[in-house]
Amino acid sequence: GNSSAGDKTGDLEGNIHTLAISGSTSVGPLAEKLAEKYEKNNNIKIEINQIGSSAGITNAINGVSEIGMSSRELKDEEKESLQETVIAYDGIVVVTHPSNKVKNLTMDQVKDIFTGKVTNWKDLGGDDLEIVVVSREDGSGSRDAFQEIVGYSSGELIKSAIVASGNGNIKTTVATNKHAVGFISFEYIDDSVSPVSINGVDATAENVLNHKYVLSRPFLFVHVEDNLTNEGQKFIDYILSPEGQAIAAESGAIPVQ
Amino acid sequence: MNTIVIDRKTVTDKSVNTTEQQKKIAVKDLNLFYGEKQALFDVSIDIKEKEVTALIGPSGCGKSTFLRTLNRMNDLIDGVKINGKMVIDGEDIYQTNDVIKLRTKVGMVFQKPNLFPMSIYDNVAYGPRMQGIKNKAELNKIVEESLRGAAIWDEVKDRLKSSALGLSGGQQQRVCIARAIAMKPEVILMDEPTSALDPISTLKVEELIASMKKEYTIVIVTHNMQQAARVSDKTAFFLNGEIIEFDETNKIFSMPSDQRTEDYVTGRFG
Amino acid sequence: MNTIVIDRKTVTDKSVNTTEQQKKIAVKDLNLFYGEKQALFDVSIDIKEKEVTALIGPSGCGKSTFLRTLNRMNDLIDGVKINGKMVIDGEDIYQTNDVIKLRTKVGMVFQKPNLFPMSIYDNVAYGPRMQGIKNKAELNKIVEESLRGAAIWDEVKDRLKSSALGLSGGQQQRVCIARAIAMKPEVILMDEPTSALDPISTLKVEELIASMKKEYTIVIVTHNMQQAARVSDKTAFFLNGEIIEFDETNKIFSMPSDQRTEDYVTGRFG
Amino acid sequence: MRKLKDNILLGLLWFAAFLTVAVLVMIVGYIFYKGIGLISFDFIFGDYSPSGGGGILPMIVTTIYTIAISLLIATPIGILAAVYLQEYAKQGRLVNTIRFATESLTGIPSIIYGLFGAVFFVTTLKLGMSIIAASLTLTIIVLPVIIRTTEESLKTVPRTYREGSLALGTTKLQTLYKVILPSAMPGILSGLILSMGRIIGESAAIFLTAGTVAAMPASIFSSARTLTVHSYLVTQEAGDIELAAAVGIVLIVLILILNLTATFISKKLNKANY
Amino acid sequence: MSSIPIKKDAGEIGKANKRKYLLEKVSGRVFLFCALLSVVSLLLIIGFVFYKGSHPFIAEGYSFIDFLLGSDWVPSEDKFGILPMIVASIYATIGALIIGVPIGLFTAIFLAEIAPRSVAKIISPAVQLLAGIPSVLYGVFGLAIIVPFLQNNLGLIKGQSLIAVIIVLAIMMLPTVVTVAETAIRAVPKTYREGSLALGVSPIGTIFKVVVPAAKSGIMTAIVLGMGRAIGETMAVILVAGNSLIIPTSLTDSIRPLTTNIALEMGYAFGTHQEMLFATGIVLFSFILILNFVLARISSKGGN
Ligand SMILES: Nc1ncnc2c1ncn2[C@@H]1O[C@H](COP(=O)(O)OP(=O)(O)OP(=O)(O)O)[C@@H](O)[C@H]1O
Ligand SMILES: Nc1ncnc2c1ncn2[C@@H]1O[C@H](COP(=O)(O)OP(=O)(O)OP(=O)(O)O)[C@@H](O)[C@H]1O
Ligand SMILES: [Mg+2]
Ligand SMILES: [Mg+2]
Repeated sequence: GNSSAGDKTGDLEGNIHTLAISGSTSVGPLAEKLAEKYEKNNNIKIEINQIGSSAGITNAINGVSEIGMSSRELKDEEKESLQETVIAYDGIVVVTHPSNKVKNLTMDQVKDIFTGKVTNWKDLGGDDLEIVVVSREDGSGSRDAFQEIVGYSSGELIKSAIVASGNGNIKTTVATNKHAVGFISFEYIDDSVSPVSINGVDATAENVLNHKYVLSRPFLFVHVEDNLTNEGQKFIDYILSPEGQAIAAESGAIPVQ
Repeated sequence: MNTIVIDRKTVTDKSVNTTEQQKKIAVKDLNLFYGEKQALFDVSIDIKEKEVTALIGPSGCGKSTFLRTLNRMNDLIDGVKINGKMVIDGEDIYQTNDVIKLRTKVGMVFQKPNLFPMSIYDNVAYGPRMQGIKNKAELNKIVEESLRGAAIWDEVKDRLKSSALGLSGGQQQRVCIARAIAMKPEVILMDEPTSALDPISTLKVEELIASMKKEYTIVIVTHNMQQAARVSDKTAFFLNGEIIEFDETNKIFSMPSDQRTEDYVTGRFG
Repeated sequence: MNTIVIDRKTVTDKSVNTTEQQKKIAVKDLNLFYGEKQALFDVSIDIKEKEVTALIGPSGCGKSTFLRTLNRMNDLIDGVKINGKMVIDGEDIYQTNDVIKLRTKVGMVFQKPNLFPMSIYDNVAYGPRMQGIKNKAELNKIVEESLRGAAIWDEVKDRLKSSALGLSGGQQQRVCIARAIAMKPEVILMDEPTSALDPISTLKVEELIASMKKEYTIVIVTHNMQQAARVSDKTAFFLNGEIIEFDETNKIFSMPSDQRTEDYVTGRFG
Repeated sequence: MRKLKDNILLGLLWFAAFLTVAVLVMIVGYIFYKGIGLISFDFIFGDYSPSGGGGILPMIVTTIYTIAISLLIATPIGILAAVYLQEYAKQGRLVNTIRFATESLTGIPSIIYGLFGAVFFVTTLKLGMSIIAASLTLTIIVLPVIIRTTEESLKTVPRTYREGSLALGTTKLQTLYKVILPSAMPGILSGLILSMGRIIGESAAIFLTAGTVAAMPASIFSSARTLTVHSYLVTQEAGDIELAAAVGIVLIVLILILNLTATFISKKLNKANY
Repeated sequence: MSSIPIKKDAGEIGKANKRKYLLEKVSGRVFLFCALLSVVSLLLIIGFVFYKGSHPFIAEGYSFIDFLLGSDWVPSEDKFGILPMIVASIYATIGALIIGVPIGLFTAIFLAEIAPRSVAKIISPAVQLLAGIPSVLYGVFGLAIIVPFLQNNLGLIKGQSLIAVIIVLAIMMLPTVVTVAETAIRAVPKTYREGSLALGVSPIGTIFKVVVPAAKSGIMTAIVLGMGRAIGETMAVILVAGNSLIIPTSLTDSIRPLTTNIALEMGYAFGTHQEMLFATGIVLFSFILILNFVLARISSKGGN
């Protein structure tokens, strides 16, 4: 059981095996970095396509890709045909405009903000500014994880919330609006936005690992049992090895152990 | 712009005596260049009010070019240079900037009927409407009068609202004339208006020209010598951008003073 | 209307052998409909080889329509229905499917010169090339012969490679004729070929027609009665889609047998 | 009164043109301002690195591949389809319906085309995620544009050309490619340039069918990433606007080159006619 | 077929012509085939969208009316109502048309009729250049320039709004509208212009009363293609729309048009959720059909 895309390019490339991976745009950059290192020492070509979690899962199921990447939990139907491997965790940070004075929030406050119970920063110790909530799209792994941990449902999200696709867009949106608050992955944090600590705990990898910081979600590799080749298995093994996990940590993700 | 009251009636009754007729158009030493190429050479001509002046001459001699200088249609062509004097009603038309007024006063009918893709009514009402006339009754009146004036009313009165492009060539040409008349111009320029028409339509248009003479000053370009003979009072013979001879029509056709004119009108030319 | 001298040398030395000439085209009871509207009614006419046949009649009477049935150009128009018989060289042209052969044999010149936006050379060489002739020398020969045949060679020989659209109307029309001749047709149809031309160009085209008679069978539609008189051997008078009279040209113009013909040719019509 | 109205309208015309040009200048200016700092030899020809975003040569190559293949397929089909609709088919209900459907499809968001391509070309036809699958999808996207613009320019070719040619005993086909198509060329060309723009600007339809592999494509059956997809990805996930703009600069230069080439070719074609 | 006597030699001609007729027939078929190919590919897409999109209503018992008129869209809680998006799409499209079409047409008129040749020769290709700039970059431009601009100048708490969408879409329509309309206007015969000018009508009057109406068909195509671009656009809109699930009541509300809803969630959608996004596609397609139909009506009304 080899993938069709893999077969095709494999033939044209000679004997080098091509490993086709596709899926989440959040997992993609990490996977690309891992693949870059792995290809250097192994006779293999890894194709990574960042096309979204669902498309990647579909590709894995129907054999277009050997491995799918997902940043959301698998649905029950999907679990029937797929095996999943957590390759790393992704920390989620609540961010605001750098000028915002609010640097710490309790989990309840976060919930109140996103469900619209609190609508002005002055109620949270900030300036007298209306709050503009920025969320990811429904179905996104970050959003699912964030909502589950904070404790509200999609239906409760304030209706006027801006919905942005992708970490990059949330970051750009928050960075250009002093009213805004949103949440993004650890790895995308930079000076343009201001991270908020939750219950006084800073968003760092250590704090996630020692369970002090609870906002995180898994990065998944999924595959159909029969479709996974030895080469594919070896790549997964490499990722889970200390060397692979070190690369993950380097690029901003949180290692599995 | 004081719209339509370019009163014709007032001027009407003074056309009795040819000699006393006013100079309507006076052209003096007109030279015209298309880029480098000179197309008109020192053209001088006086055109009297309420006369029909025919312009004849072989192809490419500059008849159309000259006609188009009279309402400054040549302005539309890139690289045209004009010098000399062209005075209409005492005003040098190349000194004024009001081309619109000039063209309202000097109407034009083209060789190929060029009605717009609209109804017959809209074609004729087009000019007046653009002059700002909105009143329905007034427009109706103008359209009817103009179509009657162009001897086409009876043929089209029942289909005013249908497309003008459905008419025959001869009908279209007369609607073109109606369209020009609707502006109540004083001068009407016609560039081979019947060359696309059959003899009957031609006859109608010629009769029309004869009757229009009472009210308008008409300048007509024609290839048809018989036509020139039939409709015009004066005839100018053009050759290579020059006016060779300009005189009473019957003089031009019976005893021209220039050999070249004679050669041409008797068909011995070339 | 026929004020000025009509026929010069033409009608003189022609039809010596009128009776012996072959029937080139035989039309019998031809009816043509544009959709619901009938445009030709039971048209029957025999056209002899190497004669010039003129079609005259008022606008909209069906002259062009009839002409275009002769090379099946009406096929291009949606909704045209034709019945009756039209035989050329013994073959019913509406029975055969070889329209290409028909149109190669029956050339056509249109009212408005319709040269393609290519060089003069390419225009004339267009037809032969499409017939598959590629040989340069051969093409050169055809182009030169055709242009000579159309009496335009001397005027254009130095600018064969420049755009045909830069020529004057009369020149363009003669190149159109050359383009038709280049196909070596047997019949040439002309739909008011000189209506856009000045007298001198007209004269040239008419002379051309007279000389072409030796080799081609020519059918010409014209609005110009003098022209019909000058160039044609036979004349057919159309009215409302019917042929009213078809006879020797001088008979039609001097003593037509039908009153309507007389009214028309003397300009008393309408 | 009329004069005032004229002057107002004239003013509006100038204003509209000014606005258009201003928008053009602003957008291009913004892209250059943001991105020019990143442009370097290495940015284009260096090795691709997931972290830096440089080394975009593979994406340039992929972009050119997709344009070439899509246009190579869509141009003949689109032009010939337009020829059929305009010159051959009986004008009526059916043709109008086709026209209507074609027009309506120009408004379907490209993500839907992308999903269709992913199901049909990638999976059903087993082309895999590949340049060819993306190009076929793009072909469908630009077909309506090519068909409509070609039809419009065919309409403007004078009837007299057709008659003149047919009367010489030429076939419809000969008339078509010797006389009609050459005269319609300028209009067809501007349609092609618009289509090219649409292809270049497309992202959603491409990443679902060609994927996002950031490596030099080995063949048209390889999965690969176009410049636009690249700029999409870096905006979407990393929010790296400088990088996206730098890619934009490369795109603009590429479009310029392609447009100039197209104009040049059309001039050549026109010359051949004289 | 080599020598000049194309004449007489009937047999040879017959053969040669046979080839031509064959070619003629074959090419006719080829053209038909191309037309059909286009139609088939279009039908495939429509079929695909309908097949996927109708499934929930046919097989899973969802109500289409609730889908259309519901105002809650929470896929994870099985709520699929797209009324806010329909309203948003209508507003955004009409708004973009109102701004983009006049500017585009006026620019086209300017380029074809007013601008000196040398100027038009620079601007026209430059405008075509705009057509090739990826929509993501328009989105980025919108997000980085237009959104903050609106936010600061209108005193809003967020610039992601209906008006931002309208502006971005209007800009994106421009190249198509300008290019196609300009070509159409240039094709209007000179005789119309002359006829009008000779009546003493001003050049501007001539342009608006004669030239533009005569170019109607091409201008309609320009509008339809431009509109298609506006409706079908997603990537730029996602960035500036805000994508909030509210029924917009003012220009400054953030909106989620149908298209962005599809593009936004397709990446994560699964099962019924995904099918509902296709159903959104059906609604969108119907929406376009209606708009085109209305436009065709308007244009044939303005016809005579
Ligand atoms: N737009 C132009 N650019 C350059 N030359 C021109 C232009 N229009 C006319 N000419 C030239 O000017 C000369 C006079 O042309 P004009 O059209 O006035 O002739 P005409 O007497 O009206 O001829 P015809 O009887 O054929 O209409 C011709 O040599 C013609 O080639
Ligand atoms: N394509 C068409 N569809 C419908 N009717 C037509 C069409 N072409 C011509 N007719 C009609 O058929 C009749 C004959 O037209 P035809 O063009 O043959 O006249 P004609 O004798 O050539 O006139 P003219 O001297 O004006 O050229 C006219 O009544 C005309 O309106
Ligand atoms: Mg002239
Ligand atoms: Mg006719």
